[in-house]
Order: sequence, then C-alpha cells, then structure tokens
Amino acid sequence: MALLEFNEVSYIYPNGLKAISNLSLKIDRGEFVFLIGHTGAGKTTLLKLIHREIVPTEGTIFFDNVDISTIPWSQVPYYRRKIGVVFQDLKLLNYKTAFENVAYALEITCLPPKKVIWRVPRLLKNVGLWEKRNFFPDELSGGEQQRLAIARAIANDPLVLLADEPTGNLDWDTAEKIMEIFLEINRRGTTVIMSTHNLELVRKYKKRTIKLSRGYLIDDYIP
Amino acid sequence: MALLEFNEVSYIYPNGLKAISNLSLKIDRGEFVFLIGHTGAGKTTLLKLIHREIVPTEGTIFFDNVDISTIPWSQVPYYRRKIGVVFQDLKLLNYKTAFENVAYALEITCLPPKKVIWRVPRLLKNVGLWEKRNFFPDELSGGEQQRLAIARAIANDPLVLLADEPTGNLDWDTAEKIMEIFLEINRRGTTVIMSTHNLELVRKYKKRTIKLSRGYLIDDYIP
Amino acid sequence: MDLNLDKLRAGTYYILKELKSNISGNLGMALISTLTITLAMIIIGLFMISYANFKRIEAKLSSYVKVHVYLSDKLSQEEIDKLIDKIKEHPEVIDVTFIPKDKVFKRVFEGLDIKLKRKLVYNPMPNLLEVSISSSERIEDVVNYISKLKGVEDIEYWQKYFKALRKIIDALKKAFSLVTFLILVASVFIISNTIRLTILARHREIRIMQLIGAAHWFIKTPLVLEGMLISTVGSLLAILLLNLIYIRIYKWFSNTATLLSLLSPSGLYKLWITLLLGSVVIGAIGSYLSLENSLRELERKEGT
Amino acid sequence: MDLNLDKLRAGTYYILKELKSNISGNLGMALISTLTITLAMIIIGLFMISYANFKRIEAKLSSYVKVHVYLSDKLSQEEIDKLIDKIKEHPEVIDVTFIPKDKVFKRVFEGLDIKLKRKLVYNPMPNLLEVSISSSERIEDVVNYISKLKGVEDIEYWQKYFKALRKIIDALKKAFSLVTFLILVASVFIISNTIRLTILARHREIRIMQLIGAAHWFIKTPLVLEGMLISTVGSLLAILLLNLIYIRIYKWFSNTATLLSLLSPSGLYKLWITLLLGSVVIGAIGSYLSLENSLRELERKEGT
Ligand SMILES: Nc1ncnc2c1ncn2[C@@H]1O[C@H](COP(=O)(O)OP(=O)(O)OP(=O)(O)O)[C@@H](O)[C@H]1O
Ligand SMILES: Nc1ncnc2c1ncn2[C@@H]1O[C@H](COP(=O)(O)OP(=O)(O)OP(=O)(O)O)[C@@H](O)[C@H]1O
Ligand SMILES: [Mg+2]
Ligand SMILES: [Mg+2]
Repeated sequence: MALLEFNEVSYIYPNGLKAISNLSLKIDRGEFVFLIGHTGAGKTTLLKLIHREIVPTEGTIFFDNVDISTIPWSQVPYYRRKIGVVFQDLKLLNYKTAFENVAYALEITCLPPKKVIWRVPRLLKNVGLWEKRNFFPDELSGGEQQRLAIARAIANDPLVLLADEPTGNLDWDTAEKIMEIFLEINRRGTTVIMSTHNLELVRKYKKRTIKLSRGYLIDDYIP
Repeated sequence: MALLEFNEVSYIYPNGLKAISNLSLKIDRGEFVFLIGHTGAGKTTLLKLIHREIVPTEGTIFFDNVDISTIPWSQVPYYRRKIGVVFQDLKLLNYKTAFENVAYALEITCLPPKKVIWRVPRLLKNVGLWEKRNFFPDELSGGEQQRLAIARAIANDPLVLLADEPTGNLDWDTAEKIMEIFLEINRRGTTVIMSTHNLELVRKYKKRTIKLSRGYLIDDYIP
Repeated sequence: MDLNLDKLRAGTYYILKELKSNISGNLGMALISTLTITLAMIIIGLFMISYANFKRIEAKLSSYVKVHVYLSDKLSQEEIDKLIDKIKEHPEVIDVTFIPKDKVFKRVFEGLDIKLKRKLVYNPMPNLLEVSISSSERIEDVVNYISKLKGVEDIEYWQKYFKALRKIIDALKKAFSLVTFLILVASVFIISNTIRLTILARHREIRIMQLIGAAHWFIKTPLVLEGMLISTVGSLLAILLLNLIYIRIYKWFSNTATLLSLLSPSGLYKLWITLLLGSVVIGAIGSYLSLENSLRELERKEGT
Repeated sequence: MDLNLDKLRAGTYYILKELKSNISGNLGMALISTLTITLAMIIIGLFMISYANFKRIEAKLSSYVKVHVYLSDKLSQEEIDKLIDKIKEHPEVIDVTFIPKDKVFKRVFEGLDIKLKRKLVYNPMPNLLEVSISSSERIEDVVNYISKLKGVEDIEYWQKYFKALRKIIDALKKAFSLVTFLILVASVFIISNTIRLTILARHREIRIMQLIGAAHWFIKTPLVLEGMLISTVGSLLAILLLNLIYIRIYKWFSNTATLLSLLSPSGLYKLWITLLLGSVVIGAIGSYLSLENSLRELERKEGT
C-alpha cells in the first residue's frame, strides 16, 4: 500500500478559491518527489493538505491507510510529528534563538534534555548554522533563516518531509548542499516531497516530478 | 556625480557581527545592478544601509551628495520615499488586502484618492494580481505575495529600486516577467539594485554585477 | 497652496480610513480593550458618584448642627438680649433662638419620650438659647467662643454625645478621599496600559510603515485616534451602565430611606461629561506616550 | 514505565523553560500586564479592607444598642424579676439590668450633662430595665416583643432618635456592598482581559507551535502558568503596596480617632492570602479560557 494516497481531492479556500481540483495521487514510502508548477498553482495547498493544516473539501487523503480527515483534534499534533515541514514562509519562532528553534521541535516530543543537547548541534552543523546558534531569527540572513527551518524540519527524523521551496533564498552551492541532506535522509527511509521553482535542481537530480497547474495535476513523471 | 557613493563603509550588527567590511562603491543614476554572493554575504545588509534602515558603523554613504547618516530622524521617511524596496521577507501589512497594501504606499504621500484608485489597478495588473486584489497577504501564495511586494515597491515611481531576492519564490516565466518590469522602470530612469541567487538571470540580462563575500566587495563587473 | 489643501484633505481621509482598517483588523483586541476601559471607567464612576453623594449626606448632617446654651438664672432679659447679640457676632453663627425654662423642661422629657404623668413642684431647668451654626466642623470654635461669654452656665451640643461618631465620619471621609484618589490613579493607569498593550501588539506593522516611508504623524495619528476612540466608546458604555445602575439605586433608596435623598440621576450629567472628557484625554495621552516609546525604540535600533 | 517517567520529567522541564523564555521574550508586555493587574488588585484590596473595617465599625456601633424599658410603679419586686426572665427569653437579648428610679433620675440629667444644682421635691422617674441586645438590626423585633409584656409602661431606645441616621447607615451599607461587588467583578474582568490581550498578541507563535506538532497541553501549560505568574506577581506587588498604605492609614487613624480602632495591619493576613489565591485562580482561568478560545478559533480555520 502507498504511504500517501489522494482520492479525487478538491480544496476550496473559505474565500471561494478552488486551489486543488479533483486530484488523485499515490506516493510510496521512501520516494523522493519534486512538486513543480507556476506560482499559485496549488503546491503549498497540496502540502498543507498532507500536513492536515487544512482538510479536503471533497475526496479523501489516506496516510498509512488512515483517512487523515478523521483524526480527532486532540490527536492531530501526534500525526503532525510524523511529518517534518519546511514552510514557505519559514514560520520560525521569533523569541527563540536558532538553537532553541531546533530544540523546540525535539522538546515537544518530551525527548530527554540530554538527547536534545546532543542532537541539536549535529543538526545545526549540518546546515552550517552552528556559529549562529545564539542568533534570533531576525538576526539571520534570509538564507540562514531558511536553513534553520530545514534543520528544524528534519530534527525529529520524520516519516515524511514536506519542503516548500526550501532553496528559494539559497545560492546554488548552498542549495546543492541542502539537496544532499535531503537525499541522505531520503536514503535512510524518509519520504521527501519538495516543491520548487528551481528547474535546474529538478533536472539535475532526476527524481519523480509532479506538476500542478491551476490546481490540476497535469504531469507526473520520472525522468 | 554618482547617485550613490559608499566610502569605506563598515557595518557591525549590535551582536558584534561584522556584516559589511570597508566597502567603497559608486552607483550612477539610471544604472541596473545585480548584487550577488553566497547566503550571509551581506547583500541584505548593504541594501538596508542604502535604505537607512541602519547607519554605517564606519564610513559614509552619500545619496545625491547628501551623507544619509546626517538626515534627521523626522526627515528619514521622506528620504525613504525616494527608494522603493522589495524586502526579502516581504513585510506586507497583514491587515490590509493586496489592493490596500499597494494603495498604502501611495497614501503616505498624500496623493489624492482619485489618483490612488487610478494607479493601483495598473500596478496590480502589471504583476498579475488584479483578480486577487481583495485577498489578504496570508491568502496569497508565496509567489503572489512576492509580486505584491514588488507592486508596492514600484508604486511611487521611486528614484531607486532596491529588490532583495525578488524572484526567490517565482517560477522562471514569472521571474522573467518581473525582470521585464524592472528593466522597463530602469529605462524610465529608476536606478535598480537587485540582489539575487539566480545566476541564470544574471547571465541572461548581462548587467553590472557586484559580488559580495563575507562582507567584502570581491567583484564588480559588466559582462 | 491649492495643492497643499488637497494634500491635507487626502491626508485626513487616509487617516480616517486607516483608523477604520486598524479597528476592523484588530477587532478582538479592540473589543477586549474597550471592555477593560469600560470596567475601569465604571470603577471610577462608582467612586465619583459615591463621593458626590457622600459630600451631600455630610452636608445634610452638618445642617442639623445646633448648640444649646444654658443660661444663668441671674441674667435679666436685657442681659440676655446683649448675650444673643454677642453670640450672633461669631461668623459661623446663623441664628439664635431664646427658649424659656418652661419650654425647656417640656422639651427635655418630650425629647426623651418618657411619658411623664406626674407633675414637678418646680422647674429645675435653666433658660436656653438655641444657636444654629453653619457647619459642624467649626463647632468647637463656636463653643469655645460662647463659653467665655458672661452668664453662660453650660453648653450642650448634639455632637458632643457623638464625638466618636463625628470622628468616625471625619476619618471615613479622609480615608474615602484617599481611596478615591488611589483608585482614580489606578484606573487611569489601567486604561493607558490597556492601550499600550494594543500598540505593543502592533510593533511589526508600525515598523513596516516606517520602512515604507510613512511620516511619523501619518503612523501616529490613526493610532492615537484609535486609542481615543476605544476609550471614548469604553467610557460611553460605562456611563450607560452606571446610569442604569444609579437609577436603580436611586429608586430603591427613595423607597427605603426617605430622609436620605441622593443626587437625582439627572443631576449627574456634569459627572458624565467629566468622565467622557477624562477618558478621551487619557486615551490620547496613553496612546501617544506608548507610540512615542515604540517609535523611539525602533529609532534606537536604527542606530541613529 | 521508566520511559514515561523520563518523559514526564522532560516535559515538566521543557514547560518551565518555555515559561521562562515566554516571559523574557515578551518582557514589555509581561511588565505592563503585571502592572495592570497590580492596579486592579489594589482596587480590590482597598475595597476589601474598607469592607472589613466598615463591618467592624458597624458591629461596634451595634454593640451600643440598649433598650430602656420603663416599668409601671405598680409592679412588685417579684413581678419585676419575672418580667426580667421573660425578656431574657428573647434570643436577641443578651443581658438585662435593673435600674431603680433614683438612679434613673440622676442618669437622665447627668446624661444630658446639665449641671443640676437644684433639688427636686420628688422623683418623677419610673424604674428602668436596661436591655442589651445583640444587634441593632433586630431591635424592632425586641421592642415589639417587650412592649407586649405586662407591667411595661414605656420603651425607649437610642436608635429611635437616630432612625434617620440608622437608615442612612443601612442604605450606605447596602450601596457599599453593591459597589464592592461591582468593582470586584470589574477587576476580575480587567485581570482576565489583560491576560487575554497578552495571549492574543501571541497568536502567530501559538499557530506555529500547533503546526510543528506540539500537543495542546504542551502549548497551553506554559501560557497558563505565565498568566498565573503574572497575576501572582501583580497581586504580590499590590499586597505590598496595600500593606504600606494601610499601615500609614492605621497609624494616622490611631492618632486622630482613638475611639475608632481599625483592624490591625497584622490582622489582615487572611485578606492577603485570599487576594493572592484569588489572583492565581483568576490568572489561571483567564489564560485558560482565552487559550481555549484561541486554539478553537485556529481549529475552526483548519476546517475540522
Ligand atoms: N489562505 C488562503 N485563502 C484563500 N486563497 C488562498 C489561500 N492560500 C492560497 N490561496 C490561493 O490558492 C491558490 C494556490 O495557492 P498555493 O499557495 O497553493 O500556490 P503555490 O503553488 O504554493 O504558489 P507559489 O509557488 O507562489 O508558492 C493561489 O491562487 C492562492 O491565491
Ligand atoms: N539583525 C541582525 N543582527 C545580527 N546579525 C545579523 C542581522 N542580520 C543579519 N545578520 C548577519 O549578518 C550577515 C549578513 O547578513 P545579510 O542578511 O546581509 O546576508 P545576505 O547576503 O542577505 O544573505 P541571504 O542571501 O541569505 O539573504 C549574516 O551572517 C547574518 O547572520
Ligand atoms: Mg507556495
Ligand atoms: Mg538577504
């Protein structure tokens, strides 16, 4: 069975805009998927649906054979922990330092402090932010903030990683380094779904690519 | 005389980090300049200095032969109006719709309401957001938000346009459209300084390119 | 010139528009802070009403003040008349009435309400002067003055038996004034703090406006107006509620305590106007100061 | 099991850490809201102190309540004793003292403080029973009861002459209770509103925590604790200030009005404890409710 299964999913925002139209899709455990499409195509909306930030207006989404719309409110946080997310707008906690932002993702699982202190430095070093560990998000450059969001997203060794435009503020070299990190955790079993506008990355890494246009799935191929 | 002149400018952030080191630079009226460099190189800091969001720790910046550090606090807003900025983190006003965000940039100059109502639609259509005019920023996709920030930045026909990574969330086609807009206002006399990680754009448009690395100006060439 | 007038008109229009969008964009906060201000205003209002009525009751009680001067039997009518004139010379004395000893006797026992069926062989009572004075506070003065006059055998005054009570009332009055003052100060701070909180919560927006190039007055004016509007609406609500409460209390008082008339509800309009103006001023000052604070803090960050 | 205990310990640690970082991250807001709560608590405290002292003064005044029962001359000593026993049967009656007519005569004139140098041929006064009753409020009851007994010629009571005053005091008492209640409610709302404002201002952060997968309790607990801490610190400050103020008032009262003893400052510790506990509870409830609100609103947005 697929890890993630969309069955004729549509989503209409409260203001009436139909962002996802009749979308069916299967993603297996351990896949690496690029999500592309013009701006406003519905990439972020699709990721929000998987993360259960929103629930489908029509259709169903199965995660590990569970219809995620049926997860009760109190269980949603536990579902979300299985999924690491790099939000397009980063969503860093402004009152916490870089270190604390990453640590927070571990703390919510009540991981013992020792393990947190052991794991966070590795994560920050991975994205090249160890020297900036005591900086607050608004003291970081745009690219540094993005890397911090990435470190946080992968902190929990999630089952699925949703990365929404994770290289938008990164130069090519840094973007490649980040891609290496994603490929590495993908090799270790994490399913990665990454939205991007950087077609060069898509071309270079040759992974399954899903293309959206105005909410419709118009292409799904492995180069 | 150059429009903008940096004389051995250094900037140290309050936390002690030296983001700009001993930078001298001249930019003439009507130039189009790409600002490149790895993440954390100091591009945003350089733009902040021009915009007088921060003032140099050492050295002086002349704008139109005026040392901008000496502009009194009460006059700073009027100075800033000469400069349109696309902030890297967009800085949209969340409680205003797309229309109102653009209109606000005109309203602060006390432009008569009629002219505002006449000009805003043109700006929104320019960036392809006219249908989304009544959406609030958090109802827009990442790319749409970025285009909104661009519309706002050029609303006032600024003397200088500072665009900090304005295409980071845009697909190639949309990025090219935005570049066309920038080139158009540049032709009409606006000096444009645009930081970017998208080297393909830099390669394609063949404009003066300034490269920063760890706060130092390491390259300044016209291809 | 024509252009400047246009700008002024446009600026005014934009500021009002901004005010509207500020409030609708932060409706939850606006409502909560309005409610808080209503409550603080109710507290102030209750105190001011209480104070006004307290003063009134106090004045009423004072108007009952009379001093009884018992005269020596040796005085002739002429001497008594002279004495009355002398007493009248004291500035606090309003009126002096002569009461002959027969009436005094009757009064004492009637006053005590003891049915006295038996007759006395002779009247043990002296002649009496009843002296009305203008205020209970200066009574000791008057008593002192009179007691030094010739022919005065003894002085009695109502208050004497209630010196304790009088002291209680005086002490209460002072404590009450103090408490009123403290509560007034506290409420004013609560109101300006509430407005401060709503402005603190908008730091980000204010910073963005500054960066886009909005002039200080363009940023400040709508926010100050908002602070004023919030506190005006808050105090209007408070005045409405207070009026309803007061009318109830007033009615219920006039039923149970006929002797004690409160200020009539319609007589409070001056108080309401004071409250309203006060709150507008507090709102303006509170928001202006916290804005100055915010803007200056942002300025500091700028390194200028 | 061992693992769960570890988790519990870690969770507790993180929540306290979060509490600390919340406060240091929002220091301005925390300070302003603490101050607001201090002020509201001062208002509550002033009222509770006033109320306690008012009650005390009231009780003191009531303790002076004595009813004078004038007896028919026809009663024998035996009949008088019987009458006394009957009066004592009334639950409100504390004590009955017999005063023979000679003493009554003396008292009436002494009580009125008229120097009576002349002698009376015979005593016109009746015998008297002085009845102490427990509360001035039930006096009419007692008087009614006694007046129906045989051998009672007349009843006189202090209050009678001050029925107006009594009514004023009663009315004041009720008005005071009402005002105290209103102010209490208002202050409680002010406190919980203030905490609401600080939580509203953190909407964005709360949303992010939810999206990262923080459990509801993990988000809520530090914020509820913060609300409790803010209102605890606020009320501790208030208690400190109130104590200082009260000691002043107390000292100054004991100088000026010796007859009127206020509650001693050390006797207020119960009040302080009540205030403290009250504020902790209000802080907890206020922040809990507004968090529930916020979380539910965000849930609604999620479309679930
Ligand atoms: N909260 C919202 N309410 C209403 N409409 C929304 C909301 N968020 C997004 N939209 C609209 O839904 C459409 C799809 O948005 P989405 O964010 O999924 O696009 P995207 O593919 O991520 O675009 P981008 O590449 O620019 O990030 C857009 O037209 C956008 O305007
Ligand atoms: N407010 C701040 N306080 C302290 N340090 C800062 C602050 N803003 C940026 N920095 C640091 O200054 C350096 C330069 O930052 P800047 O934002 O100018 O980089 P940038 O070239 O714009 O990078 P990017 O491409 O990632 O946006 C970085 O190392 C960053 O960590
Ligand atoms: Mg998107
Ligand atoms: Mg930058």
